[in-house]
Amino acid sequence: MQELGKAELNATRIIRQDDNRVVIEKDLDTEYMVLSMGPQHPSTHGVLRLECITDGEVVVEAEPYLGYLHRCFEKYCEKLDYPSIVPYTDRMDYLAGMNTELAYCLGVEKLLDIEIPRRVEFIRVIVSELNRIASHLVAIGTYGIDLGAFTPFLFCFRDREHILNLLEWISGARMLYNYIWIGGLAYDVPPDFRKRVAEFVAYFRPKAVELQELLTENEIFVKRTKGVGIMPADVAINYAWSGPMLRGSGVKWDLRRNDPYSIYPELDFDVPVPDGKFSDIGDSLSRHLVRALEMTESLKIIEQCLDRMPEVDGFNSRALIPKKIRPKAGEVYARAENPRGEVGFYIVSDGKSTKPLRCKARSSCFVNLSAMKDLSKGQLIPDLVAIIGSIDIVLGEVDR
Amino acid sequence: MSQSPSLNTWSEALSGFYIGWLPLGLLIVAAVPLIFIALYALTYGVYGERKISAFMQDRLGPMEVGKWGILQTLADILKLLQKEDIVPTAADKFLFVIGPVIMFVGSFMAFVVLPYGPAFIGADLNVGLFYAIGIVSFEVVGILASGWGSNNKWALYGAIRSVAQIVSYEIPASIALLCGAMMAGTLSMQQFCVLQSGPYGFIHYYLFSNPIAWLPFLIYFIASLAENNRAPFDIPEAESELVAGFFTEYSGMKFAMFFLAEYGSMFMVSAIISIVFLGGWASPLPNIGGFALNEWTSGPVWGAFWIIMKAFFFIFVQMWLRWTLPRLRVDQLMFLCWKVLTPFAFIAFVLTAVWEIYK
Amino acid sequence: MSEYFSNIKTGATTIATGLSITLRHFFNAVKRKGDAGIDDADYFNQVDGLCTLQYPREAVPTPKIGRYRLYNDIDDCIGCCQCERACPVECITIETIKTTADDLAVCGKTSGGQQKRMWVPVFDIDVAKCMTCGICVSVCPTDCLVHSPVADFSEFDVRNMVYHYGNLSKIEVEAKKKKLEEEKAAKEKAAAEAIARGEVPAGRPAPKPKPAPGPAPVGGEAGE
Amino acid sequence: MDNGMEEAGNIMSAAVQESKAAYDSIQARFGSAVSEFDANPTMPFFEVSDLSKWVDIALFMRDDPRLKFNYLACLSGMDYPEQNQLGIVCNLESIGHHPHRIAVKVKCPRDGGAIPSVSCVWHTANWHEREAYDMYGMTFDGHPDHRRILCPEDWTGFPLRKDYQVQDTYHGIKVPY
Repeated sequence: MQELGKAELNATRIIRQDDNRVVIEKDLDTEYMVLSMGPQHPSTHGVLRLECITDGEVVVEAEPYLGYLHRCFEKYCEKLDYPSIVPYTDRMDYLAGMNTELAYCLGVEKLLDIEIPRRVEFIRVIVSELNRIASHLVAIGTYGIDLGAFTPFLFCFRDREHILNLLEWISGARMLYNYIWIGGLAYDVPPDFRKRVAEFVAYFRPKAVELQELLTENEIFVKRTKGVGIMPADVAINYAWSGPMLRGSGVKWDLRRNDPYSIYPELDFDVPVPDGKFSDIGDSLSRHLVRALEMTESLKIIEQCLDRMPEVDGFNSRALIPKKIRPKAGEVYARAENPRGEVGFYIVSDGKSTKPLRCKARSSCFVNLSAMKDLSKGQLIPDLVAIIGSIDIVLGEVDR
Repeated sequence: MSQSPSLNTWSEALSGFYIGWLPLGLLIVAAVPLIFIALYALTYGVYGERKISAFMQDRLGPMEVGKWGILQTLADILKLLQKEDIVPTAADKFLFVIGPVIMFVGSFMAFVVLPYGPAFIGADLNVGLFYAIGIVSFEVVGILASGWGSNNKWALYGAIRSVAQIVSYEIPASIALLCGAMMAGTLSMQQFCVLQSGPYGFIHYYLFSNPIAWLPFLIYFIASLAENNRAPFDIPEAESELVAGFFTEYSGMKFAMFFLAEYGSMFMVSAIISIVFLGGWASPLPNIGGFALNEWTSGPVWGAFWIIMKAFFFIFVQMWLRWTLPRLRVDQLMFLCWKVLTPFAFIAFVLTAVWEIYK
Repeated sequence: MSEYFSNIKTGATTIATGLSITLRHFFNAVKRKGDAGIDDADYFNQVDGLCTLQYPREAVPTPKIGRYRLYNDIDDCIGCCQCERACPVECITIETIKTTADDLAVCGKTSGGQQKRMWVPVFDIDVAKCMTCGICVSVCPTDCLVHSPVADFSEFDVRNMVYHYGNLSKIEVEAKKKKLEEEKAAKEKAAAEAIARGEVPAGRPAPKPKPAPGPAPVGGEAGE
Repeated sequence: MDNGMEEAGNIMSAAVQESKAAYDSIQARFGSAVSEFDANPTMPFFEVSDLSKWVDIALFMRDDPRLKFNYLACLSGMDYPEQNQLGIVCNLESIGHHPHRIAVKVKCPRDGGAIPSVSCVWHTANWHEREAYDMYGMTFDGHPDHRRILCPEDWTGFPLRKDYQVQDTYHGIKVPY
């Protein structure tokens, strides 16, 4: 038997059989299908569009298209005073406004070179850790939805509601806080705040366990996520992954530890990294697991802060805020550990104006998502959904 | 068998009822399941599912239309009726229209052989169980027609998945039901119930009287979830992956027909499982000494009550599972079918055969 | 093979755990959480049950600090326009007319005792544009601009979302403008005369009003 | 940009000294291809003066055992209207090897300027460079996927340039708000 030729177009093979007969074999005519997933799709978490080239249910290649929510945050920044940018940073990552605000304020404070009162630092850490829990709750809940489990999502939102209430109580807004200001805070916390947060911690501990039992330990959930979308540690670093994504690949890297800011060096908490027993290192389950464990670590941080937070009589959280914020010429790259990874602000001041010359936001989701093309090669569509869910993108931050 | 003389008396009497040339009785016999399906899908199916899911998720569920929102489904139906009935330009119009009809008819036709009590059955076929299995898988044609006819990529995916899934799960499901048929020695649905009724109530049910019956019972229950596209096997309509699967392009009443068909076949499989393994309309209460509980709670009306309650219980379990579990992936679904359920179904088959010979 | 069976076993047990959790919640559905606000001491002591509140009839109270609808107490407003300049989204529009010297008494004082030097005929807040950042509130020298905790103020027409706080009628505005013109003309005349007499160098003879951190009196369009 | 930085350089903090050490080894290798080290306390950086060497420098920085800058934290586009230049600023650090971090600036002419792409060195640079191109309009030679990323494909102009004029209509939609 000898193959004489092959026409690529419709997969036809011309074969000379052993008895000299020429047979034309025509394979089943297949071709790739282009599947546009998003921008309106239930599991792209917003307006992400993935153009998938699929072979049956197997994704040959998925190309992400961004920008559907782009509003050019950086252009706004060039037209706004330093303090007026803070509410815009809230709107970047609207699930973790406090953390993004903190990163931005750290940057400007570094440029201004000013001291922050200790009480302010403690409050900042408490609110950003509360926000981290709230953000992880959304991540875990929506991940459940992506994989078809609806109930954990609502349990997550029920508990997140308490955090939002707490944050509304201190900042006046539920999601877009504008609470952390350059050099201080918008308001001091209410007198009962300490007690109420302690109550929340006590309330949330058993709920987190229940959530793990319902979702993370579920065999179907484990089967769906284990070994899906494995990212080796070195590639993850090369892609500049950060936060739970990088830690899911087994790299113990947390800016709160490795580039400490605020009062994190004084606090005692673990950086959870998967051990490879329950999950394969670097897979979607590891990333989910890191988020789940981080919630408990955040609770630990909050408890310590509540214990150590100094009470100051007649404390004015705005006392040290400069009247006119005009940093001297210079540039800074400041970052903080967001729930989604490293959020950084590259701020350039020309020293003359009260507006930054340049304020680039390095968004964690944007960078984490850039590995999507690599991660999605050869995956099934359900796995693709599992991978997007585990990246935990917020399109407001991706597109800025 | 005290009921056997009165078996099917009501439905037979009805089918002989003519007004002139008009077989009114036959129409009524056909209308009873239809009305039942509509009422049940409206009340327990949609409203019940919404409330049950809400309570499991610490929510209230529909509350606005009527007291406790009981008229919510009516409002939904009105809304669906008012919606524009869109047929996409690029769709294959014939298949697109015929798809939901086939699905609905398929799930409805199976109700023919359901005994709603000792005195009422649409048609007491001697191959009733066989007919039911066959007709339930008729839905595949409707799903394929609507998925292909929509000319939508998501719908196509849903249809392909669905066909693969339903055809595969036919095998363990049928074998599991075959175990039941072996225990009873009949395929007639009425006979199943008759054989499982007796003075000791639930003791006579195959699930409790036969030591192996739990295995085919469990296998059939799992397989029936998959055949109905219910979670955790709802991959054909996996809303987070395939938007809405095979009915992505449907709106208005065509969409509602998919819903009715789904709830119809949910009831169907729940009824089948309760007939084959749990005695159908036979009362579960035993006679205890002078308290002839079993006899007091038997009879045509009680029979209807029992079978509907048993089916509703299984529907509740289906909903309960749906609002607890994540969804399986396609390959895991197939793994479960071919490598877990099918071998165990064969084991159950052999064990049942051995038990039936040597008991 | 043992892995095969242990898989089935873990699958069954974890599914059973999940089912027991949802069933527990199902039976817990007879209880309902109350609607205590976060500043209520019992907030976390409420029963653990259904947590839905049926919004228009029941609602979690908004804390007093809540930053929602902007409200301006025009009686206290000195027309300094700091909020207008601070607003990142430009949702505040202010027009002011300088008060003439003889009108100062009529213009009145703020509740803090500060002399108002501006008529504020137009003080419009487009709350549909407002992003409730609170920057305008923080710069207001007389604390007359506040965010009220009213969260629900939806309208059928977007134009109704523009809130007018100006307190002068059209006729009054005309009158005030005219008066200012006259005073200005008189002053200019006086100044010209003074220059002619060679007394004072030209410039702004009137002292600037000095509300707290020196906001410049804007509202020039009206006067100049 | 660096007035007042001289005296800060005299009392360099530990972090800046680490960056300086890293810079020294780069400078020893590439000599005049890199500019002087700017030891400001907030973000110590050096500039790549020979554009053609940029990929080599990047590879060296990533792979040299003394440097191991394996983590490109941020790559920002930048407009320098006074110098009539566009540029990028890369913030680099080393995960798991060294505690040092450094920033690198690469500049190109404002009109039709091109910078060699480092997306082959750090994968993450791929999207960052696309963003920089989208916002500033410098091209990246050797970029595997040189397209706009955030703005639509047919958008005119580069929004973050200081002289950017927004277009009036886009597909019949009025643009300026």
